Amino acid sequence: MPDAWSPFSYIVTNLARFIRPGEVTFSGVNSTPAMLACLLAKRAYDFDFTYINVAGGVQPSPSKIPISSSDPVLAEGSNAIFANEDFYDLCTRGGMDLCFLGAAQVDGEGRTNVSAIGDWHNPKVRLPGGGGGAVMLPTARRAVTWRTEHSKRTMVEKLDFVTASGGMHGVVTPIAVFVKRDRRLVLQSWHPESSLEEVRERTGFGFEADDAVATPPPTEREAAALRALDPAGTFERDARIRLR
Amino acid sequence: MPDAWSPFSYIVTNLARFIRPGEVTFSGVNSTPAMLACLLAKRAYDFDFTYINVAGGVQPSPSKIPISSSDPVLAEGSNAIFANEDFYDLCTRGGMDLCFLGAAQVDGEGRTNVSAIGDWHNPKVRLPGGGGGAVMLPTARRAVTWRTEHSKRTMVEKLDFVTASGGMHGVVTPIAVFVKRDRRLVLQSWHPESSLEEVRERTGFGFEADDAVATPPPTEREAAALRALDPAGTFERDARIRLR
Amino acid sequence: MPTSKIVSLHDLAALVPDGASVALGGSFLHRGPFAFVRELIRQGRRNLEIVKQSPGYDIDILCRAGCVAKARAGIVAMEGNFGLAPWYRRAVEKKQIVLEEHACMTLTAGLRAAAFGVPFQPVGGVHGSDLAALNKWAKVADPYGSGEEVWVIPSIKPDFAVIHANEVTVHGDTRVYGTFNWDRIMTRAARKVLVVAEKLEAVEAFQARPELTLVPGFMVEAVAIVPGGAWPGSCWPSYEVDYPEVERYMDTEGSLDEHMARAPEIGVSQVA
Amino acid sequence: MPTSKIVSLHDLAALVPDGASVALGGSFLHRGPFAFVRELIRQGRRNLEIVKQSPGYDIDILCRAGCVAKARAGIVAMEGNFGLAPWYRRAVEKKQIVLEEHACMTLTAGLRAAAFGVPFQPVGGVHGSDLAALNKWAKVADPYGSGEEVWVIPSIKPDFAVIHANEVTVHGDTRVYGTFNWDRIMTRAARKVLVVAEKLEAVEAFQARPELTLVPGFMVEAVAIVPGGAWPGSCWPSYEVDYPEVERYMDTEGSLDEHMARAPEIGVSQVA
Repeated sequence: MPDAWSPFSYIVTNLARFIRPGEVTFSGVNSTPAMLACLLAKRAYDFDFTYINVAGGVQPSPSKIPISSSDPVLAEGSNAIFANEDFYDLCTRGGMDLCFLGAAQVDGEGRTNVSAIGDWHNPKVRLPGGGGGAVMLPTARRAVTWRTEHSKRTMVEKLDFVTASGGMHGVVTPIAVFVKRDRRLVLQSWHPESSLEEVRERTGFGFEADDAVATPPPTEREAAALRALDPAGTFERDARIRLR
Repeated sequence: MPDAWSPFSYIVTNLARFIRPGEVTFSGVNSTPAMLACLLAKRAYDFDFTYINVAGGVQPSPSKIPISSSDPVLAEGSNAIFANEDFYDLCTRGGMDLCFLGAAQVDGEGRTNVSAIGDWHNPKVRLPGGGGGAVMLPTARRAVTWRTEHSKRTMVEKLDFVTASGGMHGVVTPIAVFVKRDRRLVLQSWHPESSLEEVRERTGFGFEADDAVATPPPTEREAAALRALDPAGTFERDARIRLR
Repeated sequence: MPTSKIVSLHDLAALVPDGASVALGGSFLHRGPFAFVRELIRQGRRNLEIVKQSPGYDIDILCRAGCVAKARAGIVAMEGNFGLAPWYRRAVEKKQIVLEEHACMTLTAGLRAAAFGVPFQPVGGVHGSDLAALNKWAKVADPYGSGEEVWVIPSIKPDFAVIHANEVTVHGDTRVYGTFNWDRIMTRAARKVLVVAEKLEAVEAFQARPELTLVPGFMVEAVAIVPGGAWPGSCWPSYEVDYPEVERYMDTEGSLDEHMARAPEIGVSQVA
Repeated sequence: MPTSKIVSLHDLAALVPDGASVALGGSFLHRGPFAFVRELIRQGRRNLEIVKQSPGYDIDILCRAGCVAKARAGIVAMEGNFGLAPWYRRAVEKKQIVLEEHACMTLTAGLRAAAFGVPFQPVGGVHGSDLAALNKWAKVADPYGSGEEVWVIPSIKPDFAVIHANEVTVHGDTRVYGTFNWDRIMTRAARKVLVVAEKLEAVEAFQARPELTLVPGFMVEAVAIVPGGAWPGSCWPSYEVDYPEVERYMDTEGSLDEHMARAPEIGVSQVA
């Protein structure tokens, strides 16, 4: 039944809903949900947009959907190889409309930490590190991130380390979609099986929710597109995302 | 008779004699004598060197010798296209051993003017302009230039405008070969049909000449190589270089 | 996929308004967007700023037709055996145009600053050159204490980059064979990219070797297909410089109209 | 023409001394010079500085074998579904190695400074990131009065750039198919370039399409031909990631020797 969300489809589909007609949209390394969101949007929406990715692909037509979001197969069927220096320069000069970026911790201003849990110099957990964020988040026209866990450990009042500032335009978790308004994240919608109360309870930072509603269910085409991308449910299984 | 210089063969051959084994040597735009010198050295000398040029050629084997020293045929037979940004960066990071650069006026320190005759803002003659010099002359390990006219107008005490500083390692004219020693050009040799006196008389700047001798005649192989490059004497005619 | 970006040469040139800053691809007599430049003349464009490291025929004919207000250039000449560019030279000497004289690499540094989205770009060399004072360039000391000082060039962001290419797809993907000269950085620095191409190529051919694409179509505003459009210059490997025609162009007695009338874009029905 | 640059993998790795700074090509599990990295381990190299925007398997196995003193990196992970790089993570948390954490583009800016021959390189963004204070990066005000301030990254000049390529000529000319990731700027920034290639290709093939050459031979110190050398990662279009083997590698019970013994460079007679 297409009107039911799975935690996995909720994240991928709501990331896809940030994509706008005619824009240049980018997905990077270590970003399977963002990669799937871009490929889903190509199948589920009528409008055209320019999908570029970290594998150098420009409007690619990959013959398979890779486990790794930087797999060279993502440049298959591309008319060009638009490699790393090129897409970063495009972003810093203002030509990247929408950039999907990963995060470990997000704060109420949409700033991110991907460097370390605990003190950077004596980390409890050494995280992957800087990546695209510090340069892309402040320079992309819009940046959007996701967390597969929604908790006070991931959606925090204070970041252990500010890897990237500039502020996410949108954040998607298994139970909520946030968008930025006047430099703060506000709740746009919540998972219909969740609630405003639950989102508040599991979020470390305070946020406004005046206009928040239950997230509209996936459309037939969104559901069909995701099924086509993940027919065996492999990506959904591997992602191991739970509502609670 | 190979032991006789023409003003043309004198310039081309003595430019070629600055090329050293194993080095990276570059010829640029508007530089027919330098282009011919590099091609001559490939034919006349036993040692190998890396010839790169402004057409993106790397060790090219052009099927014809072009009138224009930036003609794309100069990349024919090349294993790579090493385009403008690449060879300039190679030079500024210290990887260019020998760089041939044109000049309109040269002073006693080997600085050059290619910008204007007279006041830059009210020029008697507006010259081609900056080109490679201002960046390549100070950064190439050695730079060498040539003038087809040797006079007090071209070999000057004071430049009308210092387009490029850093000092030429060598300068070749129809009657003389200069090399740099302690930041000054000194006479290395003079055209056997000229003389030290004539060189002094026709040079605007003072120079030392303690070790100067008559230029050794072209070798059989140098003469044969130039004949092979210019069988019909077209380049020699077009260059219109006179001893006096 | 996006709809076709192919337009007529007339419509391509019509995208450039009077007073625009235009970077031109190629070098001297090689692979310059010369048909495009002639079309600007036919359309009576005025007060253009021309940006190019090594212009020649293009800047000269534009000056001859009175289209230019300012040139930002490194080295200007006809090259070959033709020496200086006569009408450009006269325009500068008579102060009909403003010249911002660069070294090729300082102009490129300005384009890099624009392409990288930074206000200025350090460049090697320049030390001791009068060009620095002439252009009021700034020198910055290495904040990391090497004691080194480096010249920095302010961002140069042309309104348009116009290049002449060998092959394009209907989507504007662009290939250049042989050296691409400075075209890559021009297409990254400019606000909009316009392409004139010898040939429309199948998308499948580009997809079979995407590494050869110099400019992806999404960066390209519009394309005109003009076989021979680099005339009287060369377009490797299709054709060489037409030296007799360049000689006729240089003949100060000869008329510009006669030269323009011999251009290959005349009467050729263009793909549109 | 120059003599052959082809050497054995052993001799190629032997060019890198203890304590050298080494930039590694590719990204995560894709087209990394992994056979070369394993050979460094076999030769017991120590105190290496590893420079790479997105290392994974390479930095992890080098840390596992105790070869690393310092990492200068943007994002470090195994990627796919494997998450963090466990031995790298432990090495950092236990302070066995020094980490200089970058954004991928700040590391690239440092490499650009080295490639351009300037002491520092401005980079877009970084504003508001704690990485700036952490690395003591300097901010420079636009000397041209835009009021803009830009972060500048000091030059990063590795002793070696080591990349895994698809095809090389006997002279060291190098081709990469698909994305070249950061390999281009690495080969321009490093003092010496070493290449491991899948295949030796005829010079004539390169001459037929010189536009495809990423690194001209004169810039390359030496080359080893190692088919499958990017294993257990991918080398497009020849082979994909060997995920089962990466899983075996990740198994903390499994031994490094067993993994190393399964590598394709073992027992393969190499062109030399």
